[in-house]
Amino acid sequence: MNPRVTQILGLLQGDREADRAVPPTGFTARLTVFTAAAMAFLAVFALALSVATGRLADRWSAELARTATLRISAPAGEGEAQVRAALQVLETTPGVASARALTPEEQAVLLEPWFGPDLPLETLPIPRLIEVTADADGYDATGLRARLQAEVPAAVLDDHTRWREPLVDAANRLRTLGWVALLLIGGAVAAMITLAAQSALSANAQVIRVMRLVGARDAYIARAFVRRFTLRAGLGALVGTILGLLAVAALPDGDDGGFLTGLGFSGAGWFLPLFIPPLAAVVAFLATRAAALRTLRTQA
Amino acid sequence: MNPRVTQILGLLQGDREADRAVPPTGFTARLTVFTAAAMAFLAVFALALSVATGRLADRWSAELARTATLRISAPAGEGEAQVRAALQVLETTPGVASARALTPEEQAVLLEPWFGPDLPLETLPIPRLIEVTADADGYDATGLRARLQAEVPAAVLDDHTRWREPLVDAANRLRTLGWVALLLIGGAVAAMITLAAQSALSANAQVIRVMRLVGARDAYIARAFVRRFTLRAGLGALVGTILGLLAVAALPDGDDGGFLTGLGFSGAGWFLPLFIPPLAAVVAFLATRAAALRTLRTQA
Amino acid sequence: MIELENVAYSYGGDSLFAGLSLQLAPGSFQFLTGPSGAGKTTLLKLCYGDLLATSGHVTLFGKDAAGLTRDDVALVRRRIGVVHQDCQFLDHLPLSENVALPLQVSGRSKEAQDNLGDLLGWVGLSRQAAQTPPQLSGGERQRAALARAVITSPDVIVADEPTGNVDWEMSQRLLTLLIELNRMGKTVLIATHDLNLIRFAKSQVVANVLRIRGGQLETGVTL
Amino acid sequence: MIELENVAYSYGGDSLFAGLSLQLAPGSFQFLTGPSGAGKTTLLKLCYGDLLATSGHVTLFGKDAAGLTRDDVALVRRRIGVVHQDCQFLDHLPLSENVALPLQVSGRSKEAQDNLGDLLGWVGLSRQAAQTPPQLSGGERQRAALARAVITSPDVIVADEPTGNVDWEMSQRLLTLLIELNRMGKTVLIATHDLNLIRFAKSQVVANVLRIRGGQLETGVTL
Ligand SMILES: Nc1ncnc2c1ncn2[C@@H]1O[C@H](COP(=O)(O)OP(=O)(O)OP(=O)(O)O)[C@@H](O)[C@H]1O
Ligand SMILES: Nc1ncnc2c1ncn2[C@@H]1O[C@H](COP(=O)(O)OP(=O)(O)OP(=O)(O)O)[C@@H](O)[C@H]1O
Ligand SMILES: [Mg+2]
Ligand SMILES: [Mg+2]
Repeated sequence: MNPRVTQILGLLQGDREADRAVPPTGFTARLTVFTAAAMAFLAVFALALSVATGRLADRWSAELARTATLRISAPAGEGEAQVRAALQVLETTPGVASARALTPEEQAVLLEPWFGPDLPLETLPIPRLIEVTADADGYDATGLRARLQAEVPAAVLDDHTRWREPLVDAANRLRTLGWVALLLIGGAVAAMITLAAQSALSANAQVIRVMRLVGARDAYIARAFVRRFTLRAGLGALVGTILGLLAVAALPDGDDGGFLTGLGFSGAGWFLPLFIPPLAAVVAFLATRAAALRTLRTQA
Repeated sequence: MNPRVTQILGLLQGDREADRAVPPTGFTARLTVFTAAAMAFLAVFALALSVATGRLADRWSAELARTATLRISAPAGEGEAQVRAALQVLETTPGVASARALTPEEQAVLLEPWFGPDLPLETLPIPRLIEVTADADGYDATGLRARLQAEVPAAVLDDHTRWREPLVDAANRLRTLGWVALLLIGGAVAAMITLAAQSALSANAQVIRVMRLVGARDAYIARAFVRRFTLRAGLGALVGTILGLLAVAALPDGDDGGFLTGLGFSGAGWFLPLFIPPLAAVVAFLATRAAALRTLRTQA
Repeated sequence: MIELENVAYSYGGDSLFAGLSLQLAPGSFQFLTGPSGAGKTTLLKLCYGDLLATSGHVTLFGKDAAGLTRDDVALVRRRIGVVHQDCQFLDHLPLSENVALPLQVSGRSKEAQDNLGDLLGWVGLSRQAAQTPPQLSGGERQRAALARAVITSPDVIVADEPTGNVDWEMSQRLLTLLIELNRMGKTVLIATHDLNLIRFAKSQVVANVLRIRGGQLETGVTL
Repeated sequence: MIELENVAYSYGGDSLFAGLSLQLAPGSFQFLTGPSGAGKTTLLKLCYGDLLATSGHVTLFGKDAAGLTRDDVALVRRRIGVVHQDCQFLDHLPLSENVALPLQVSGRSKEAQDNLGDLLGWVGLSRQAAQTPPQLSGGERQRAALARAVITSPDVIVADEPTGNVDWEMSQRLLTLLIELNRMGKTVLIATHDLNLIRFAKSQVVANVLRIRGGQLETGVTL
């Protein structure tokens, strides 16, 4: 097995004797557990925010980028011909995956909020609508408008940007905020655990002196400190994560389609936060080890 | 002056001699400053979130509660009469502040996205729309629907609930989240500073013993600890608040109407976070004082 | 000044001593001896209010020790100079500030200038004034502890094994300082194992020797 | 075993001593005296690798002390039992675990059972085995420090003022323990101010007396 892995496993198993050499550090211990728990709790929320807004932004971006509407307001009778001409233009436009004229029934559904359900569509000179779906690369909207202007002057391209862009923007910004918060939280945890470990080490200068006097190796002395802080950070983070998950689960759930109501995890997403406690433990292990070995080297 | 106030002012002024009795606590000091700063930073964000979503939710709730649309799909010719009848009903409905039929121009603007700008409205059997504004108390939508059903059967009341409610819901939830986060952060700061102070106190058991041996009063010994932690928490919170404000100000600003883009403070709101450092200092003062006096009493 | 009447003390188990009575008259000079672990340090701690008797009465400067508030104890400490057996200091402050600490704590820091230099000179620490306690030798720390105990010129001086780590010449020098103070009217109580020190003192001053043994206090012991 | 050749040491200012040479032959018994602050503790620390000479060579068990890694120093410490002047312990562990600590650290905890009881009995601490160091009297701590220094039966025993806080009878008892170990072939080096102790030892064993004074080491001093 990888020696580092062996070392970490050894930590869990422990060395009762070496452990006893370091006095139970009371308040520093509680501080570490509490810090880890509070930070893990916040991390769960930041993660939930990132995941949920990420999902939302993705959905909106996809819809925004990939669908547009072409509206053709032609005098009665000319409609069909113009629609055909427009479809031809669209078919030869690179980046357009498909284009399809909406049926009168579909248009009736769209208009219902404005006119009520019994609108006699066939008797009205209402514009025809064509649904345009882009492929992954997208099309050049300006070029398409120019071509339509020339060949189907009655057509107006509405790519929904006006409606969707600010929303996607907001969602993306929230997602970035979530990730930045996660990074900040991670950094804060590492810094706090390092400082807590160092303050425990300097409070235990006497212990280190005695241990060295009787011939203990640096690694032996460091182990007891490292083991404690790693376990504590892991434990604290576990408690915080569980509380965080309970809190997220307890948030009122809103209907799925509702805007931003789905703050939380879905499906496998619920397993994501379970990485927090081991990550916290690893951060604590590395931070404490570095701090312990540094202190031991500098304290003559 | 109030004795408590004098005491706090005395803290700032300081007592160089008593201060020197407590050794510079190195890592615990940095830990406290760092914790206070990190927490203040997060607090600024939580505050920004609460304030911004609060603003948003208020705007939306107001719009939701106060405006509705009445749609009357009547056969051509009967429209005017039905509109008048509906207006009459509305005028006698308690809770309705005003009701106004939209002019054809206004309706044209609303329909433009669907039909283009040159819709010959006058030739179309499109429904007439009445804008209903509620007063502060609001009206009873179910009762109103029943009366309309009886007197103006062609009228359909659309109170926008379907569109706005989930949004307001989400905004309110975010706001609650923000306040809960603020409370949690405050509690976490108090707990962490208490623990840091206690770990400093127990690391300095020797100092306390010596001070007591030479005849120092409890208040004298406590003062040095309390002063340090208060100043450090205040300083850390100040740094964190300033960084937080800079970060909030640096967020891309989005157009004002954009959804959730206005995450930040506006106008006098920018002064709100300035309460964070003094609050942190007061929390630290109380937490450390309690911890110090408790430790001094229990350590024989 | 300090009176113990029928006092017993136990750290939780058996009583270290019981029915012990002792009067420290103002201006007296007393030695306390006894085997290691007999309770000398414990007895001294009762005398300066660091421990409270489990039974019996301890009177410090006319007040019942059991009835003192925490602030009262602090005030009593200012009238008693104490040399702890494991001399304790503020390890981050230089020797000079450590020695002046009792003055500072009682708001008399102004007086420090006057006699600090003389005092450090007498105990042979002028050269070490700027060193911190961990940078001192064992004997230097002990001398510093004595200097700190006497700097306020307190009414009573209680010293626990103040010469365990210094050579004979320095022991005599330190004892001479205490005898000087006693001649100025201060009460002195010294716990020690060093019989030579007691003999030397007896040649200079009227000293009474107490001995704890088997939970009993013998007074007027002759060596 | 331990050899100092032309060694100087300074804590930053003037050198405490210069050109000092000393050989601790296996099985020898040596005393180190000198006025307080002369550098006795410093010299002992050079001998067990706690300080590195600022010039000259220190050889510990055949290796140059300056070239030892941190782990090497730990191994050297296991061969040298040390009584620190201000006996240091793990204050949260009972006396018995403190005394057994050197065995535990070198992975020999099994051996503790055998001789821990006997050893504590010899230094008169059987009753206090479960107390933590802060619950011991000054003399009890000193005896515990000696017990800890000898429990591994190390090749060399270095004791800094091991009897400063114990009475004369106990001093003799502790010295007898060291003499016993010396007879078993261990090297012993004791720093002390107590001339009576040296005289007592000389009546039992061939002991050499060293004295530091004015930065010079005198050997074969007669009292
Ligand atoms: N805090 C404590 N808890 C329990 N027992 C204690 C405590 N302090 C001291 N003792 C015990 O009380 C006894 C007397 O201790 P004390 O320190 O008074 O002795 P002493 O006469 O000063 O001895 P020495 O000459 O060695 O300094 C000792 O046996 C010691 O183990
Ligand atoms: N860490 C240090 N930094 C600076 N000076 C020191 C340090 N440690 C000791 N000294 C100085 O070195 C000198 C010798 O100290 P050392 O402890 O070796 O004396 P010692 O002979 O053991 O004295 P004692 O009999 O009092 O224990 C002293 O004057 C002391 O002030
Ligand atoms: Mg004692
Ligand atoms: Mg020494």
